[in-house]
Amino acid sequence: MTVEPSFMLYEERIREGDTVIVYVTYGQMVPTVVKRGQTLMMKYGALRHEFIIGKKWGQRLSATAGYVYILRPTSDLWTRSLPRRTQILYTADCAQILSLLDAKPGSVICESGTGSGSLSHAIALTVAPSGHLYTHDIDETRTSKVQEEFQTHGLSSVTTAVVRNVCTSGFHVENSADGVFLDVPAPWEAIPFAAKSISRVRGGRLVSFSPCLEQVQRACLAMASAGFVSIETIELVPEQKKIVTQHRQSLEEFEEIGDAYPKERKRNADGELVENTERVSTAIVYPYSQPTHTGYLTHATLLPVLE
Amino acid sequence: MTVEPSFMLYEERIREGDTVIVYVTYGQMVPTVVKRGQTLMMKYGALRHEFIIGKKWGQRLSATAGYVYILRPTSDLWTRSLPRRTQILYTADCAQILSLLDAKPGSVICESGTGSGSLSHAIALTVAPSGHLYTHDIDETRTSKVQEEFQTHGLSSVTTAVVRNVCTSGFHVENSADGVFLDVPAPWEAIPFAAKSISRVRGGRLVSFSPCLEQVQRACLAMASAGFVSIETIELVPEQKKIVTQHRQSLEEFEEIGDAYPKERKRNADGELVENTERVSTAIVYPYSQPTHTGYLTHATLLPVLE
Amino acid sequence: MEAETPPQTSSCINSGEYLIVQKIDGEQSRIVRFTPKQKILIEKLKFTADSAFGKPHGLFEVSNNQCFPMSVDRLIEELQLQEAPVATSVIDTEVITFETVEVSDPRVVIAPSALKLEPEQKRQKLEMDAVLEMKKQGVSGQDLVAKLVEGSASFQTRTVFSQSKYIKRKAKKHSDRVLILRPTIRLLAKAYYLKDPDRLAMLRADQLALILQMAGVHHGKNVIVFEQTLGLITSAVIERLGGKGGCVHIHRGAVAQSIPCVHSMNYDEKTLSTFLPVRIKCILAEKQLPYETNRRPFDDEAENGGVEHKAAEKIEDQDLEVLARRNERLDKEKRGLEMISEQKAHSLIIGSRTVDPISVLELVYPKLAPSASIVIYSPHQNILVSAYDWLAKRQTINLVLTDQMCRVMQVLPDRTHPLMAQHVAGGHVLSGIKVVDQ
Amino acid sequence: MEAETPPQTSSCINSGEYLIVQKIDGEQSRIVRFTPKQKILIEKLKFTADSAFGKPHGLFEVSNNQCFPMSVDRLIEELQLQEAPVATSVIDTEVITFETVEVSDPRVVIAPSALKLEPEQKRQKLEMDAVLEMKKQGVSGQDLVAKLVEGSASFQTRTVFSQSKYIKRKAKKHSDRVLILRPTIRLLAKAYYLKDPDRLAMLRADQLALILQMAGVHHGKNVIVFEQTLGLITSAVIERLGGKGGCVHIHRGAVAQSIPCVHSMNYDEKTLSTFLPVRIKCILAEKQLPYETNRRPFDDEAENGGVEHKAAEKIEDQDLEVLARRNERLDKEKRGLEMISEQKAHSLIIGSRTVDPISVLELVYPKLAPSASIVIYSPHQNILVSAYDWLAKRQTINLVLTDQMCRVMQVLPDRTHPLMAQHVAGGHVLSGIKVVDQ
Repeated sequence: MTVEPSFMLYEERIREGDTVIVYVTYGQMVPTVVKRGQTLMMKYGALRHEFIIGKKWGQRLSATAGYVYILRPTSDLWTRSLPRRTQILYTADCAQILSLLDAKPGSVICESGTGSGSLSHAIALTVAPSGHLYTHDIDETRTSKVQEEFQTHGLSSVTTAVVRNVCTSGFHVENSADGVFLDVPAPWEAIPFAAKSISRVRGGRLVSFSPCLEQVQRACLAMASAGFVSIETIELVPEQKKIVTQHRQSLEEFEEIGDAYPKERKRNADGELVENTERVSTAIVYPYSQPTHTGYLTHATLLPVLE
Repeated sequence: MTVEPSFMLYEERIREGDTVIVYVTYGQMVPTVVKRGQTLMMKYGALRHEFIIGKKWGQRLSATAGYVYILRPTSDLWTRSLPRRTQILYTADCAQILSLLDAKPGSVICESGTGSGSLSHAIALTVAPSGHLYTHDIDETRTSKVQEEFQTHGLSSVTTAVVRNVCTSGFHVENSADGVFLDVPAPWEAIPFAAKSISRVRGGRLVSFSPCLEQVQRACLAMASAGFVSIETIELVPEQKKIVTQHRQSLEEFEEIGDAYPKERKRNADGELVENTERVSTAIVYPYSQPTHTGYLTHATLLPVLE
Repeated sequence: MEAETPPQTSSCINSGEYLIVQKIDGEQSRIVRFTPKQKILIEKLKFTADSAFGKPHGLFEVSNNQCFPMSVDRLIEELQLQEAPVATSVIDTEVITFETVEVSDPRVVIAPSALKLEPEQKRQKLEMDAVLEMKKQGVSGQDLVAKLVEGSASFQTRTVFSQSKYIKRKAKKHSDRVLILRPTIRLLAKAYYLKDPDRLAMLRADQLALILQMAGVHHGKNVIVFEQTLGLITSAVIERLGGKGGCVHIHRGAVAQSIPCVHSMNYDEKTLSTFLPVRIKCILAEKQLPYETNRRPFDDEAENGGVEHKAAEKIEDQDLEVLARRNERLDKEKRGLEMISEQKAHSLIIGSRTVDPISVLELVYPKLAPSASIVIYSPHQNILVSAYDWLAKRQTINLVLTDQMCRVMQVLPDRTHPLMAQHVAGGHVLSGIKVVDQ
Repeated sequence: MEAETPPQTSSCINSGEYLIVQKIDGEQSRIVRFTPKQKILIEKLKFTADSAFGKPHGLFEVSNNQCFPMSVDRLIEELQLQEAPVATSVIDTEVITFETVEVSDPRVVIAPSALKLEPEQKRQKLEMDAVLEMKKQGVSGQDLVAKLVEGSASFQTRTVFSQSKYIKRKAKKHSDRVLILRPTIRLLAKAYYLKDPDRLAMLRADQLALILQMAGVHHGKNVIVFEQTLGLITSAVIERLGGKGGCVHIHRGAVAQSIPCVHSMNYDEKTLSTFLPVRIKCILAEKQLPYETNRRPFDDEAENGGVEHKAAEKIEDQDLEVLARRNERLDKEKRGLEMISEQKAHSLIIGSRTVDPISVLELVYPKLAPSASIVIYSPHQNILVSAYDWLAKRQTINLVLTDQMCRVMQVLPDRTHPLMAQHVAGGHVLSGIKVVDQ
């Protein structure tokens, strides 16, 4: 029996049909489905797919103009490397949303919109194999694209992508979800439908993502009216740092050699080569410019209904 | 000629009438005016004022139950130790407000409300000796209290405290300020008056402090209508840290002695005293709970008027 | 594909279950094991566990030491009644004055002159005896508030706006509504963080979420965990594995202890089958060691624990059941050690408080499968800078150090702003991916 | 009391003045010395300095390489016209889509498949030649926008909301309005930070403000400064002293160099009288040293400076004027050294980039007056942790390490949120107070 490729199979070696993440540098990753006869063209050279098949996951390979690493896809790597079709939810928000939804294997989750499918993948991987993701979008190109990706990534059996405006027509399932995630411009319109889609006997969680505060204000009111409790809005602001080695010059050294171009040795006044000063490893905020806001996350609980 | 005590005289030794900051611990400071015959009663004991006079600023003194330090008042120490009468602007915001007002010696600044006088002191000290602070409050007890303090602190000549509702009656001076600071519940009502109080020929700066975003939204609209340009809203969130020494246990050590009560030496399984593990100095967020929001600072420029 | 696990249909409270208890609008969150005859205490509210048995998880009203299921609709009606006047756009100075009271800034010394009682506090003080008396008589919180509001001398003179504030404040203080919920990792994380951040290495719920995502923990993965966070990271990993894969839990002593977060999740056997405790000793020896049957395990942690539950194990060598449990433990440990020695682990998570992560990396990193994710949490940035250097020397790729701010917003009509004060202690997360050359 | 300094009544632009030039809604801020015949360039806009001379500081419109004073009222009318449709509460999906374009997240790889041109960019590309042509013909920015909007094929089909967005975006790109302002410390700090944060040790304007306040810099104070921040800290201290007190500026080499922020503030002589440069050599020797007249001062910094202005000093020994200047310098240095040796300094500020603050503390700390404030800035927390330990051993009190987040909010009807991306690099501030035992 041949097994279909899947993000959820953890074989040691790469097989044809697997999706791999070709890692060039921190900022440069390309996701590719391995197929005999094809060649990956990158900025740093070409790589024949034949050469990838049978190699270990995580192995370094030579392209024509430098090394690359072939990584096993994870939720985070997929988010960072996926083709951007629209606004995207990054790992920090995805992680938080999964937690706020109390998502775990077996959970039934409704999502709207599908967007780039970044969060959809994160949810599908988390609820598999016994749960299910229903993802909704008004744009058919997005749902069909993510459906295709789920197929390639072995996640079809735990996902359903639906073209549907949840703000007017509600969700694909009613009285069955453990969690609902909303990333729509007018969440307050979808919130009554979200309440309907949640399992009455188990209750469930609602998470809404909105960039603007005015959206949050209306969403909070709508949640309270729809019977949600423990309503809370949070904002995450991640900060990325890198490690650099830093001088610990004495004042004498500074007087002698200055602070410019610290990587080179300098000649002092007598023309002698002067040693570099002591250095320590230290963390600095990098890059200097970073995302400082993505959106507010408003979350709430719908309690089980008393019969 | 006797010289009146003043925050702006920098004598080496403490004289009668000087305001001193009695520093007990980081969280414990008491401002006191030194007066013969009086005794300061503190949690940590009593201290006779006679004992303070003639001592050097910054000197350690023995109270009946421990040491204290007698510090020269600064804007920051005054803010941290002043009697709290109302909501208070802390050092981080005060510092930022001075900067956003482009305050310097010679500046004419209008402030409303006076509140605790925390910012009033910071402004007065910055614009002295050639500038002036006009501080306005609707509550007469506040203006008279700050006036009294200014007298004691040698800042009377650069300050005027006015009982006045700037939202209905405008500021004490017109066409003369270099900067206006607003900390009032409805800043939008005061903004047209703020524009009037600013010098037409020099132009000037406006800074408004508001805890809630709805106030900010209305203030921004009011500023634009009143002719201000370069309108921007910022938020500062300071984070305080302290330095602790931290373990660098190896896994072996952890297995042997555990992680509990790291200050003590522990006996190992054979009953021998085990040395403490290596420690490094490191910064942690402390206290664990901290202010995470004071208010938004909206600032803008009024350009000089073309004649 | 595996067979589907049955959906959790039972939302009834059973005896012996660990549960989360919160007051509506309360500050605390308690994790309590509900056993017969037990008294449940939460922010001065008291009721017997028995009164909750057989009822669905959710909202309860407490009265006369009993809790009674309550409809959410009623709660919402009441809240809307209280909130209604607030929804107008009146702004008065009280907003600011009130907020000042809420901010507790530890940097501020309240000088003696400021220590006089606020007029309202004075009034409240006089009323206190009456309140206590009414409570004794079993008057419900709702009625209590009504009575207080009625009796407040100054109430008639307040604005509509401050009236609603007043009612709300009172409602909060005297509320007798509690939520009794099935524990989730998120609720556990929050409860322990607020209770004792030190014991949890200051790990915040939002950072725990990030750790799980960066480590790529999903059904079927093999994950090695070394943590000093009361079992929180381990428990979260176990939940996400959903009964397949493995969570190697490296622990001190003979038995995994001080892991209340694993116990209080009420996991079923299948879910717990992925929990593979491995002794540090075995990791150090690179092989499984026998139990030294004459020695009891270290238990000083249990003493110092200060946690509400501890590992139920007591070793009595005569007991057959105990022997069976030990054999099961040895089997699981064997599985865990094989996962390491055969390089089958897809993720390594270190959440350390006193142990240098490098000490763990030295033993475990070489044994990780290539392409494995490494995630290290520490409250100390310095410690992670060293770990970063260590990993960078071994060509670990995708290395990044992140920190994140998490703020709660107050969203109320005309009073929207981030909370004025909040627990902010936390740590840093270092992550990377192992690769191989050949 | 001192005599009052005359208020700055002249708000006319003079030849030789340093000025800040910004486009309305522009990104950059340039510091330029306006000299005759000079061409001023800002974000693709160009005009001659001469056309600004004699005009009041403020708002200008640029046309045909000349700038003309413009009334703010006109600008505001135009802005209100643009904003009007936005002030309704229409929300559509374009809000979100548009913001995605604005976020430039360096962590995102745009995979080849996503690198196709957006439809609108395509349209713009076609129009670009026409725009350039119109610009050459001297069509003003305002007219240009009108023409573009008129000609945009898709404009009629847009919603009111996105129409206003469109106009605004266009207005931003083709705006020919500039602000020509007298430099302030705040504007300088922002301009240099955005231009080259590395050279400024990543010192943000909000952190500079905090440093000044923690150091208690006011009229008449004596302050010792060692900094590697292009003279920014020194200049801010000089301004706050207002002509009385002293700012000892410890510098490398024979003359204080690489301090553009001091030069570009156009300080008068009285204000500059408190600027007391002291050579590191003299600090090390603990006495004033003569100038070695045969050697030129180190000047590699001037080479590497990359700043727009440099100290105008050129040493020619024959020149009498130069000799006079040197004597003045020696006098000021003497005053500075006395301030140190006689323990008269009330504050010490260190803003270091490569120099270990401890190296400065060792020389200067013992010489500070008791009750003096110590404030140390560094982009590296590690460095400050060591300095903290050093100071704590010397019984420095009131020690605290702070860090602060500073975020800009976008405040627009129905679109209020913090900016999506922003420069966040910065540092940490350590402060304390020196005390004495005896």
